[in-house]
Amino acid sequence: MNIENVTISSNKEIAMNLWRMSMNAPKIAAAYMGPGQFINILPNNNWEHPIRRPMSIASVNGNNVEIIYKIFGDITDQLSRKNSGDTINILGPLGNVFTEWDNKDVEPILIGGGVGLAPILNVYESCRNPFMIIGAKTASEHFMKHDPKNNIYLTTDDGSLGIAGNVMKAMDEIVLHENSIIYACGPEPMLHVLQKHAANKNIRIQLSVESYMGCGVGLCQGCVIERQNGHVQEHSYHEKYSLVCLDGPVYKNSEVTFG
Amino acid sequence: MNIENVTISSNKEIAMNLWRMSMNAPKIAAAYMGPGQFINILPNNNWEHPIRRPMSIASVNGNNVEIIYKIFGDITDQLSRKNSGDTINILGPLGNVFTEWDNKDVEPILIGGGVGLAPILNVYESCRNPFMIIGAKTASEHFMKHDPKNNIYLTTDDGSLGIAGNVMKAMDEIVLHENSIIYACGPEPMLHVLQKHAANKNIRIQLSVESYMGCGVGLCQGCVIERQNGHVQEHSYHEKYSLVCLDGPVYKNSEVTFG
Amino acid sequence: MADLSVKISNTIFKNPIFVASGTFGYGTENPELVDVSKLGAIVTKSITLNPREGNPPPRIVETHSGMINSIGLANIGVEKYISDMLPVYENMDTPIIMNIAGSSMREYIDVMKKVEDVSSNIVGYEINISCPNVKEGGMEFGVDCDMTEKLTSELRKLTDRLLIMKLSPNVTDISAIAISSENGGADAVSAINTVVGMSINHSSQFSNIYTTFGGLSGPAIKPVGLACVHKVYHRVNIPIIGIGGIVNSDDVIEYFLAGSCSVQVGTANFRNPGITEIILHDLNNYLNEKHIDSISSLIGRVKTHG
Amino acid sequence: MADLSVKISNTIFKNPIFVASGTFGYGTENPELVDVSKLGAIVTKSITLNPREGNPPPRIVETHSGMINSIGLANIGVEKYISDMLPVYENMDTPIIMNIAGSSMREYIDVMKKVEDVSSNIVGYEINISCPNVKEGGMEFGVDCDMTEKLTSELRKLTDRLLIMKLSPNVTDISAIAISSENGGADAVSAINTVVGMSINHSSQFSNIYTTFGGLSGPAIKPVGLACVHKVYHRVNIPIIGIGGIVNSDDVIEYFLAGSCSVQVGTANFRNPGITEIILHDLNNYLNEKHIDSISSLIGRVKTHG
Ligand SMILES: Cc1cc2nc3c(=O)[nH]c(=O)nc-3n(C[C@H](O)[C@H](O)[C@H](O)COP(=O)(O)OP(=O)(O)OC[C@H]3O[C@@H](n4cnc5c(N)ncnc54)[C@H](O)[C@@H]3O)c2cc1C
Ligand SMILES: Cc1cc2nc3c(=O)[nH]c(=O)nc-3n(C[C@H](O)[C@H](O)[C@H](O)COP(=O)(O)OP(=O)(O)OC[C@H]3O[C@@H](n4cnc5c(N)ncnc54)[C@H](O)[C@@H]3O)c2cc1C
Ligand SMILES: Cc1cc2nc3c(=O)[nH]c(=O)nc-3n(C[C@H](O)[C@H](O)[C@H](O)COP(=O)(O)O)c2cc1C
Ligand SMILES: Cc1cc2nc3c(=O)[nH]c(=O)nc-3n(C[C@H](O)[C@H](O)[C@H](O)COP(=O)(O)O)c2cc1C
Ligand code: FES
Ligand code: FES
Repeated sequence: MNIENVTISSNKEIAMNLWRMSMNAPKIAAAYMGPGQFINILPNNNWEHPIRRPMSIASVNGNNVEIIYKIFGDITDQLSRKNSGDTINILGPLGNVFTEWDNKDVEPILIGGGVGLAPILNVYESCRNPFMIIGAKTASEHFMKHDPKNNIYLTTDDGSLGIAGNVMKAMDEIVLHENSIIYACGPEPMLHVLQKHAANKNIRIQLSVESYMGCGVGLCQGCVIERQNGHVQEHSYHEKYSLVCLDGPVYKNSEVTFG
Repeated sequence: MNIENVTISSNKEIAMNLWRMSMNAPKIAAAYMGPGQFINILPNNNWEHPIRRPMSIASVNGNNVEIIYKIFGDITDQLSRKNSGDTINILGPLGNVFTEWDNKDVEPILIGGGVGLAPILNVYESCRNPFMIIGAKTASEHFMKHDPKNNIYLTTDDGSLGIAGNVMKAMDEIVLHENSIIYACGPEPMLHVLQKHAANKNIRIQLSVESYMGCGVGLCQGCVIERQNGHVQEHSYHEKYSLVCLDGPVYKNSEVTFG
Repeated sequence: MADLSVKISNTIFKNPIFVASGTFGYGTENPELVDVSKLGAIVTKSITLNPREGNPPPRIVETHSGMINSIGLANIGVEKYISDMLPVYENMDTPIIMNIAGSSMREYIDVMKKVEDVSSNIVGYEINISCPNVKEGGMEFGVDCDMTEKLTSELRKLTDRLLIMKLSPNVTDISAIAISSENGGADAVSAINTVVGMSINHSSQFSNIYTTFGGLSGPAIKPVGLACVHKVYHRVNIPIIGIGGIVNSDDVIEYFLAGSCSVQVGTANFRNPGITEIILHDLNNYLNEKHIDSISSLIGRVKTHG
Repeated sequence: MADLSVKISNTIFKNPIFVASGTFGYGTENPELVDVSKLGAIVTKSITLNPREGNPPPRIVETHSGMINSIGLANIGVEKYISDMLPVYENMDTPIIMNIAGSSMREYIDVMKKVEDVSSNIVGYEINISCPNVKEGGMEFGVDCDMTEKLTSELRKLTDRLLIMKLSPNVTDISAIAISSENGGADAVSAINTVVGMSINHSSQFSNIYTTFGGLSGPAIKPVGLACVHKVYHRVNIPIIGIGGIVNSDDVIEYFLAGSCSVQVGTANFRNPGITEIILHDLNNYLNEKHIDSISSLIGRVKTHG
């Protein structure tokens, strides 16, 4: 885990409001353990926004670390105004990783919704020809080709590109085996539905979840998510809630509870 | 008085930490009434710094309004990072003006200390060959030539350029007449000394003063300076204190009290 | 078009965007920068019995996302308010709420009596019992339930106009003071006045404020204002006017959800005297886009967990 | 080299930069990011009698120059603190101050007794009577002079280690609580804990914090912390540990000038767990450049006007 002032090597809008930023981050790249991990970003020195912003690592190549982000508020807006050559401060790599996707027996099904696509793309680039479903509201939010022949399925809520509907619609096209593992990242309702779906079909699933993070390194206890085990004692610590920044962001099967 | 989003036409460092910025501000240029007036600057949309920053107008040419500023803290630092083409929001023109310098009988003596030089240069450019004294700590803070033949005197505290000492040292070189009027802007101690000097020599003086401003337009009552008249009633309003943003920033002779 | 009108007691305001006392002068200062006829109401600078020069400088300083002030209730005094301002207000469409401050029960009463004795179109009074910067700011009332109730009921006897008590956040239990105001007969409470703060120049080692302590305002205190409004909301039946760190229409919505029936914009006016017009415009769009028919339907509607 | 050491009662700390309770875990979390041996002291997360899971999410949200938290005193409980942490602290050079919270006098006493019964090298206790987020946070003590004095004196009987009462800013008169702490036998007070705040998502209309109200911290509250410290400074003779919005060495100087004899850094650790090392480095340079021999010479030395 390192804090690094990094130089931005490129920063481009790849779809509507969706940006890809590359930075030269040798220390963080060296410590990187795999898809699923994230960094915690500080784009400036002022204290209007005291807290860093977590962003999944979308790829690591040599010293180069990439993120894919969507403009939501102030900080992501500020990020989008950075030019190559500018520096930002990042802390990472943080969190755990997706597992087993590199196991030959496993057939990964990658599902990304909204900005959840960053860690999903990261797995994708390390796999040979996995199934991948990327969901968005409308065509302009997509930057890839709907390419079912190559196992890439895009969905749009408004039907303007690929399969009309949400990612579950695309699931219908995919035959699940006992070796299938779903890797998913996206909005909570999507993860919730997928979690139930996987349980029903009795296949494995790994979910990368989001939570509001104060520090990313286990200090603030802010980022908790409820665990789904039934063994919680009245007086316990860390049985009922898990720290997403340390124990996550990747959880397996029905480890955690949504909503 | 207008609020205007203006485009920066140039922004250059003219001496150590001293910058000159030009902006295209047609409405404010049109309403401009003369040297002494200032604008109130908002360089960004975030609320880390809720309050604008006042800056004297250094010149107006056509639609072009210029300021000269020194990097003190966050906002002046942010200003220095702006490029031509960027926009900022300004409010102005504000405050009153230096008077009588354009009267043929008057012999203006212009004195600027530190960042107080902006309004002084503004008068200078409208006068024919007046005396001008510019004080600074050291040579690197100056951007003009010490040129006594042309009535331009530079001083430095450390003697590294022009006359060694403060602006009062340069005053020795100038013969005062009853038609002389001193126009001064700079740090409070300098204004204080000059005010006393003018009173002793029985000549007129106009001082542009600074105060901490919350609004620049008479709403906050924050920017007061004490008046020097002895007629203050116990229960009065606005007799003891004057609002620098509305009544000033230019005060005559012994109108106001320092320290 | 969403309905922006709000009702306090029997008075209907065309919209809920008021300007806060002490941040908009007497309402007539900057006609070039703001069209005051668009405002829901103007709350004028605190008026005392005698004119006041206010505190020596430095009176204000910026802090992180906020500012501290210690103006010291500089004002023209009630006589001049009556002679110079009331006639001007006769010709204005904007409802005027007169803010009154005092150092004793007597002073509040005397000021209000003088105004009640003349004819005017002001719609109500906001009673400042919460100015942290001067002895005369009423803070001894604002921290004491009994004195608040007594003051409120004495003033209630004097006027049929709106009577609004302005509450301080610098107390252990703001609800208790709100309840006392309600018991005393107030039509509404407004919250919050500034939070006690201090600022030091580390280099000169001087206090940045002449009176050492001053009042913190601006976006920094928005969470404090929201908390105070929401606490009071559950404890009184009279309307609450929300104040503290409001700079845009989202903030207004949040204050409504917390329990406000209208809001006052303070420090933001210093940045842009016309900011209330922008807020109003954005608020209208917001409600239309979200198909919210009436802003009043949002009052207190924050969704809590668990 | 400026002398950075500070003294609280009979204990000398090598420097005045402490980390605040609840913002640095148990002090052992991030060895890669911060060398804790450089710290003046570590104040550990509030410990209660039983372990606590804490409040449901959402627990934190950012605000203008600040954040609100409602962690709900999630902690490992005193037994585990004794079995797992105390042995670790034996091998650390950094002084450990244990922060204790409770919902009753009994609970505070039981926790302290258990720790006093075993041998350890912790240097003192900070008593949290000011957590705004849970019933068990001690706030009923922190707002009441008599209860504060009683609790302090009961705990005083149990220990010869440093006894520090941590004060809440959410009271009408913080000095009164400080005086009660002094009367009860506290060695020092620390101020401030968080300011009660609230945050709402205007779009979802949900409270951004599960418990609706939470504690505001960060640069936004620095003026409040400075004011509290300076008020208390004039009323008690015991040292004050300054807390609230400290992010750099200038802030430390300001807190000293206001009356602090040391400081705690809280929220800033979340941005950079190693920020205290930077602050310490800059503080040293600052003092050297200004030829200030000893940081303690600044305590309470703010220059006021008039
Ligand atoms: C583990 C993790 C990985 C993430 N990866 C990505 C990614 O790859 N690409 C991407 O675009 N976004 C990602 N996010 C979300 C990203 O952190 C938010 O979009 C970002 O914080 C928005 O900041 P803002 O200032 O632009 O918006 P704001 O206006 O501050 O906030 C908009 C929303 O962003 C979320 N948010 C704000 N601050 C935080 C915080 N400190 N921690 C968590 N959420 C916050 C909140 O839901 C908030 O309502 C990730 C979040 C987590 C927890
Ligand atoms: C009428 C007037 C004219 C001015 N003209 C010029 C000029 O031509 N060139 C120039 O460089 N500077 C000028 N100043 C000073 C200028 O306003 C400050 O340098 C600037 O505000 C510093 O802002 P900052 O954020 O960089 O520094 P900060 O770190 O915010 O402050 C540094 C110092 O600047 C002063 N300052 C900060 N905010 C304000 C404020 N709202 N009002 C007044 N002073 C403030 C304070 O003394 C403060 O200690 C003028 C000030 C006034 C009142
Ligand atoms: C410079 C200044 C002067 C103020 N004067 C008064 C006043 O005279 N009477 C009063 O009741 N409140 C006064 N206030 C408090 C405001 O009306 C308001 O309650 C407070 O500033 C919080 O709102 P804000 O955060 O939007 O500024 C003043 C505030 C400021 C900043
Ligand atoms: C996430 C979080 C958790 C905290 N937990 C505790 C706690 O357990 N006990 C306590 O006494 N104070 C706790 N505090 C308060 C801090 O110790 C400190 O008093 C407060 O945050 C103000 O300092 P700051 O502005 O530097 O953060 C907590 C603060 C935060 C932000
Ligand atoms: S984000 Fe702070 S503990 Fe996880
Ligand atoms: S700066 Fe606000 S009244 Fe002058």
